[in-house]
Amino acid sequence: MIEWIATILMVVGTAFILVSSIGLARLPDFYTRMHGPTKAATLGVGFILGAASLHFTAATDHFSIRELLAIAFIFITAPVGAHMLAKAGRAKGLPFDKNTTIEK
Amino acid sequence: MIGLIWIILLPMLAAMVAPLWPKRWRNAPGWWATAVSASVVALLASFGPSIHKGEPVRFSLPWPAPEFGVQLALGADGWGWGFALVVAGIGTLICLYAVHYLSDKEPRGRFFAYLLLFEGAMLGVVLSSNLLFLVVFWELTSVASFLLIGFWHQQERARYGAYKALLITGIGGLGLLAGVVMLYLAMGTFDLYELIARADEVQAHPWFVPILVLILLGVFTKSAQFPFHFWLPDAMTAPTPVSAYLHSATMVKAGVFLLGRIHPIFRGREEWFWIVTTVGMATMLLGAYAAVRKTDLKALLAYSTISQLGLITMLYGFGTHTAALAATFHIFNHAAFKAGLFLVVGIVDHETGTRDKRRLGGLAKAMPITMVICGACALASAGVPLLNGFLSKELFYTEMVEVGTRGWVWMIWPALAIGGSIFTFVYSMEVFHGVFFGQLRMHDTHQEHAPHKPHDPGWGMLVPAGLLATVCVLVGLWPGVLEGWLLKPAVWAVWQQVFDFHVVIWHGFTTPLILSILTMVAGVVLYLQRHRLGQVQERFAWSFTAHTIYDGALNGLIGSTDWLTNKLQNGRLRQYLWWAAATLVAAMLYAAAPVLGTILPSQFTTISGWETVLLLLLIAAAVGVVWRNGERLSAVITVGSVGLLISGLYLVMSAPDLALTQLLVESVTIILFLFVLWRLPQEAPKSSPRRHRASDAVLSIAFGGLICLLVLGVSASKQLWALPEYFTQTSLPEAGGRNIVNVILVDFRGFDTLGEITVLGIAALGAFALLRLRNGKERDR
Amino acid sequence: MLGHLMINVFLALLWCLLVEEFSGKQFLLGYLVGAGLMFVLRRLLGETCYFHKLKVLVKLIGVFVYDLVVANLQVALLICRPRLRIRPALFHLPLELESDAAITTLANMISLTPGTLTVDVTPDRRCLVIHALDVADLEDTKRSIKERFERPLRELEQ
Amino acid sequence: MNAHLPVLPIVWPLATAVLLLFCRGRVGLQRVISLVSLLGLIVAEVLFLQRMLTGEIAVYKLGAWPAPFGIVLMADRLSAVMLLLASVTALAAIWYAFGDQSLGEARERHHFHPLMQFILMGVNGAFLTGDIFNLFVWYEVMLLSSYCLITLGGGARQLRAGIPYLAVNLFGSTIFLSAVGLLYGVTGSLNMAHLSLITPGLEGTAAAVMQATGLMLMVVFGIKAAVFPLYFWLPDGYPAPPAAISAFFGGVATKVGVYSMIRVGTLVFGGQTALLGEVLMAVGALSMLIGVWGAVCQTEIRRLLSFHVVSQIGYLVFALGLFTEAGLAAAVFYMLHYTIVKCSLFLIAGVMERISGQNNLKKMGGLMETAPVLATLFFIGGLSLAGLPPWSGFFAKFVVIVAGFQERQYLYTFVAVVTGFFTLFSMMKIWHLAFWGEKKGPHERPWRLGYLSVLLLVSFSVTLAVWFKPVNNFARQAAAQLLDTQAYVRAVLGEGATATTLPAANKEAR
Amino acid sequence: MELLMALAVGTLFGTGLYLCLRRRTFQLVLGMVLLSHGANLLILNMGRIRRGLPPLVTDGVTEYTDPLVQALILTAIVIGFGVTAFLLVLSMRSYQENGDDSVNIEQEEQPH
Amino acid sequence: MTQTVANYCLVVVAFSMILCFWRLWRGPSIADRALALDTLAVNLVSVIALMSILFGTTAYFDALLVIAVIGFLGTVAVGKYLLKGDIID
Repeated sequence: MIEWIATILMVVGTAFILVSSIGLARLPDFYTRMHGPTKAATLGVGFILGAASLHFTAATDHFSIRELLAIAFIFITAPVGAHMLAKAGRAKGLPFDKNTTIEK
Repeated sequence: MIGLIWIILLPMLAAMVAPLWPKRWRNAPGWWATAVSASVVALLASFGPSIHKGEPVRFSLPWPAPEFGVQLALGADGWGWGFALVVAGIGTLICLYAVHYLSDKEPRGRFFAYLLLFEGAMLGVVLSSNLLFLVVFWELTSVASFLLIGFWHQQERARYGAYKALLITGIGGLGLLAGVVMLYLAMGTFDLYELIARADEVQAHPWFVPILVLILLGVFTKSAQFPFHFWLPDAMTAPTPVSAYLHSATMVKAGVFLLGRIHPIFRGREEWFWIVTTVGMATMLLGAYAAVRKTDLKALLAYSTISQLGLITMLYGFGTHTAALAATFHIFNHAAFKAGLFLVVGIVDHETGTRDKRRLGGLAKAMPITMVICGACALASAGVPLLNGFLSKELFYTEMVEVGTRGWVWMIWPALAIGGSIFTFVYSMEVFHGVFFGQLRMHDTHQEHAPHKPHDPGWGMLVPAGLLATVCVLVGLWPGVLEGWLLKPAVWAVWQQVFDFHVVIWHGFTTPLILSILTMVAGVVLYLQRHRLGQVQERFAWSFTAHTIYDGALNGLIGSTDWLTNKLQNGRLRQYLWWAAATLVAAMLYAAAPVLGTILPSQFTTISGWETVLLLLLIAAAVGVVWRNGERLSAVITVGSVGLLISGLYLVMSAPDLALTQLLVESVTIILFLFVLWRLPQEAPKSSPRRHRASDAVLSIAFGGLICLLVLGVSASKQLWALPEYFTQTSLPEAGGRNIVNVILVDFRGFDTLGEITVLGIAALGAFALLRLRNGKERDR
Repeated sequence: MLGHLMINVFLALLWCLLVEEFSGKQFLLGYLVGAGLMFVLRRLLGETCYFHKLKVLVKLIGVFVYDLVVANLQVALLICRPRLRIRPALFHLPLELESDAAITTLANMISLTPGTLTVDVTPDRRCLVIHALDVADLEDTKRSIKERFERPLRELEQ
Repeated sequence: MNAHLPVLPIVWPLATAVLLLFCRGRVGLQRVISLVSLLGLIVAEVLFLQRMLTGEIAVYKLGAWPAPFGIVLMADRLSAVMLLLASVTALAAIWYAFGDQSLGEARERHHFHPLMQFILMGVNGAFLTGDIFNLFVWYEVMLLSSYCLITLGGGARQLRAGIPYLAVNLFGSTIFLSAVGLLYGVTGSLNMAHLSLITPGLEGTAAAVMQATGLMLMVVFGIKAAVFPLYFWLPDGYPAPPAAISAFFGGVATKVGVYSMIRVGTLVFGGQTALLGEVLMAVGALSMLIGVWGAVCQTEIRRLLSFHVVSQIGYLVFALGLFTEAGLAAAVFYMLHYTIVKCSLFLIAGVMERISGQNNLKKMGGLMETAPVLATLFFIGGLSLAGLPPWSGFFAKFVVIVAGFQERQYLYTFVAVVTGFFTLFSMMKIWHLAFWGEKKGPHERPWRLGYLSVLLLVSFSVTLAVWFKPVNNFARQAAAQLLDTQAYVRAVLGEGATATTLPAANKEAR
Repeated sequence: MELLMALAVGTLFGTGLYLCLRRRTFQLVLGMVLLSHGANLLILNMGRIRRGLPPLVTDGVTEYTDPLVQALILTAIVIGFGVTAFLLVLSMRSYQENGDDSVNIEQEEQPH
Repeated sequence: MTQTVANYCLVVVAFSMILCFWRLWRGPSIADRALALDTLAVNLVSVIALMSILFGTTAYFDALLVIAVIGFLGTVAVGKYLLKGDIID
């Protein structure tokens, strides 16, 4: 049972990661590219880690919190990093995609 | 006999003391040196009786390396003893002379230290019967002469002369060393007497010719034989006593002395005969001819010395009884009269302030005693009867005549000999008659040197010269004494056999006597016509001399080496690394070449897709770094990715600890990179020229490829032995750790870790010092 | 408010540390213990009705997670479409929050929910600069953000 | 105590260094400490040498782990004497440093003394270790401290010169590491004695890889020892730091490379030395000539001496390349002579620079009048280097030449002789440019006590000459010992060890 | 697997050398970093390829990868780090003192 | 069963890593590269997680945590560098 959940989580997470990378590769300008990794990837990793922790809890019925810590950590840090980079990009005046609507 | 060693040690030890005399007693070193030399003479004299009886005095000490046959072995047979006597005797006179010759400003202590050092070394040369020790002392004499020639080192010419002398004799010395070593390896001994005893073995040995050539190289350089003669005239920049002592009486004789010593070993071989005689003859003629041209009296004497040495060499070349006798005899005679002449020239220089024969003349009235002394010596060298020079000249002619009778072609020898002697007569006359007779010419611009009207010097300078002159006369009148005590033992020792001979002044109207008379007549005529002779010589003067060759060679050497060095040592890191890498590639290629075909492992471990991707990405990233190395920040980021991938790889290869460490190190490195990057020039570096990049690329690819092949080769081959089992088994039970890697680090190979930590610490220290210290000063914060 | 949450979580972790077992049970236990502790010491902490706010907080988190998943799917669709048809926008979101902690949290939440990304905070700290991946109507987007995240946060704040 | 003597030369300097770090900033104290500890170390090493004279091979198993599993230190005659040499040289350098303005208090305050101790530690480790990876570690310790010392004080020129020095040596270290790795990959062991058992058994690919590894290692050691195509970093690097430092480098650093060549060449690759010998001899001859030619045209004194380092190393490598007992003995003797003389010459050069305030010979001159004692010392040292009698150099060259002739290597031996001549040439160039001639500028009085270190070294050189017989015997014995690899195997692995099995006795070592 | 591994090692060495041969200290450091990576990876290959068997003694498991190799690499990594750090600082200081970041001894024609 | 799935997932993640690397290569701006690096790190984390499932060992989790930290640090460092230049302030 748990195995099933783990597997599903794993697949979903992988999917998210894939999506984020595609986004990173495909999207037109820096700011749009930011979107993929900062969340899709984060979520994906979250899922996969969850899967791992579940898996090992099932395997050795001893629930280790390290994965959870990792998840928490990633969830906290990812946006900060993204924020930092975005700020940097803006400071460096990286161009926006042409059909971006910029509100004053 | 133990006394023998003291003959050498005494002067050397005294030399160390000489500079220590207090400055106030300015003459102390001089007297000290004189006393020491005198006592050496006495010591030598004490061996006289046994020598006379024909039994040599031996002394040997198993030091420093008998197993190499290298041991201090001294032997005073007639030859060595006689020569030693000359060395010490003339040494004494020279010291006495020098005391009065040197001005007060000179550092006398140093001078006499050098002089004594030389004396000791020279005595060593003549007394040691172990060839290697002979070489050792031989080199020492070169060194001492270097120091003495350069005594007035403020003068450029003195330095030049000293340097030249050392280099030429140095080459010779090395040659001699090589020859002697080969002789040792061929014969298994350095012992002179044993070698003489086994002469035929030596001559039979395949190495004979190289040995001969090398040893002769030493001899000829030392005795200023053509074509190595040119250092001697430059050596005349030394103080006159030195010239008299080293460069006419003793040191330059070391060469011919050695000839005398070893010619029993080599005698009789064609090579020996031709090389030695021709070189000797050439030297004799050249020296005599050049001597006449010289206007500086010392230079004149220098060339005359060269020619006389040539004569002696030639005689040894013939290797007959008479020749040996003549040579030996002439060595002693020449030592006497030539040293005397030098001292006289020294006096003249001292009194009048010039040595230029064109500026001198008619000094006879001014300084009669000097004139008399000079007369004795000069005539002796000219070969005038009733003087010692005449006797040896006679013997020389006898030998020549003997050679001449061998056939028409051989007549060339006497002819040339006479020619040489005529010139000898001429320059001797110039020294004597030219300087002391004719109208009084005394150079005027040098007045300050000779404020007073020139007159005979103090006894201190006269006595030595006088004594030498007296010797010339006495030997000339009663040769028997010398013959009995010096000559016979010497010649017999040289020949290692006893044969009878008599040196007499008158033995009827023989060809030699006629030749001598002929020589003298021709000499007088030529001397009277000397101005015309001069013009002739000027016409045939050639500008291309040995000196030019020497200077050219020297400059050439400096220039070429400079060029080469700048090519290699051009301060460009690229070249340095390139060479290193190229060498490495060559080495690896050489080693790996034979197995290149079979280097692939038979079967591979299976690889799953994602691992492939990981590895490919790694490769791509590495290439990417090169690609992006222009844009520095990107390069840093790419390197970061490399690090990430590698740590991933570590995990794949099941090495979590490695991955951890790698990551930590990586991140710190990156941060350091960024920290430094901000302080480095921002703009992209201009790339190196295309051909550089091309060759580098080729090299790098070859390098990487070879490494890759080697790695494959390893995975193809099986380990003969494996440590891991031991570690896996013992780590828990014996070292009590579950993490085997950690156990190895802290326990099995704890020492590595110690070193590793030390390295980190050192790096920290160094970086700290680098940041704090600027140009050896602390940076003010 | 958030400070307290942090304290509580910290206490929980501390508990795990003390019992030397990083497991969910212990964490939960520790959390409760910590809560109790804080309840006892609430005077000292100078804070009221933490536990009421806890409810709000839980609700907020729920909303957040929901958005996270849903929006992620949207973005996924957006990205994976064979032909990209996106309408990015950069806009300012006026703030009513005061405390830094709150603003940071909001910013992070916005960043984490797909489609929107906090680029910057205006120097006067009255506006967030937000970049959105695909907006049909700016005002709509802004309102939804304020509705779903900022209000609960403001509640938690005072 | 006696049992732990082998590890002392490594641990003692480390302890001293740490102690020195604790009292940083107090130069006086540091000086005292480093002096005292060095003296103590020297005493210990003399005792050790005495013990080694019996021909024993001292083995020290760290942590008492049986070989080849743990790290093993092993010492024989050669290593013992090298240890002593290193310490003596260091002593001379440090003592000289006290009065050397060019070094200056600031440098001393910034860890000059600890760094010297560290480098000594590294050098000693390299001399002692019997484990090839451990050798790498000690090399790193040595090199890193040498990097620090080279750049210590951070003058513009120093830093510039430091970079190529670093780069080339770093490259070398990487290769070293890889070579060790490959070695392990092929043989599965790191212990030198053990390797000497395994290597002959290899065939096919493994043998080829092995040979490649051997050559790689030789290249690495060649880089450290600065032989012909790999020496370029040296003449730029060594003159840069203050005299005291370059003296220690010139004396010891390069010898470590040669020592490793001897050690690894004889022990690990004892099997296939034929090719190695050929290569080494050729390389040696080239180094002699190129090095000395480089020296001939220099006018910057310490740069000139640095070039001589290269040419002298050539002699060593040539003698080593003979791989006969005589050759090795010659190499050992030469190493003794030349370590001392070179160090003393560097120190003298330092004094000369100090007196005349110049480092260019053309601008010196008249030093003979200012410093006659120094002149005498230089004269002895210089002639000794040039191989003129009666000093150690003459005998050193003598043994080398004899060994060369015995092996019928006429060409190379001839080169050796000629090199001697060129050496004389350049030494006398120094003499007559710097010591003779008119003064070319104001001369200041040197720190007379600094002469003591030079005196010490020069007297050593003279001693070598006077006691040539015993020293040479020692060298021969050392050489014989080096060639008897079985002895090492017995000492390290125990009686009856083979490539695949270890004696039980060894297993129970713990 | 071996093939690609070896290839990776080779690439790291090659690229590292190439970068070391360039003329800026910065590139030199990059090269050195790559080289040391390469060396470490090479050693890793020496203990043959075993996946999923980390050398942590766990009951019931008898197969582990070669732990010695890992120990060696660990030492190497740390040493390499120390050297790299020093080299970085040195290059910085050299630039500050000499006004250019060339790796050569003599001053550049036009300093950067 | 989980293992096999994990294997496939790994392939997928590897593919996405390729994409990241492509971005890293293309740039165009430094920020893009930094972003790519960050993503690469995140992907690596998931790779490790999957790997540990695949090999059934928990030994790798520490590494995993560290990578998470490092990725973040790296991003921050570069970001700071881009913003201020000097990263030590």
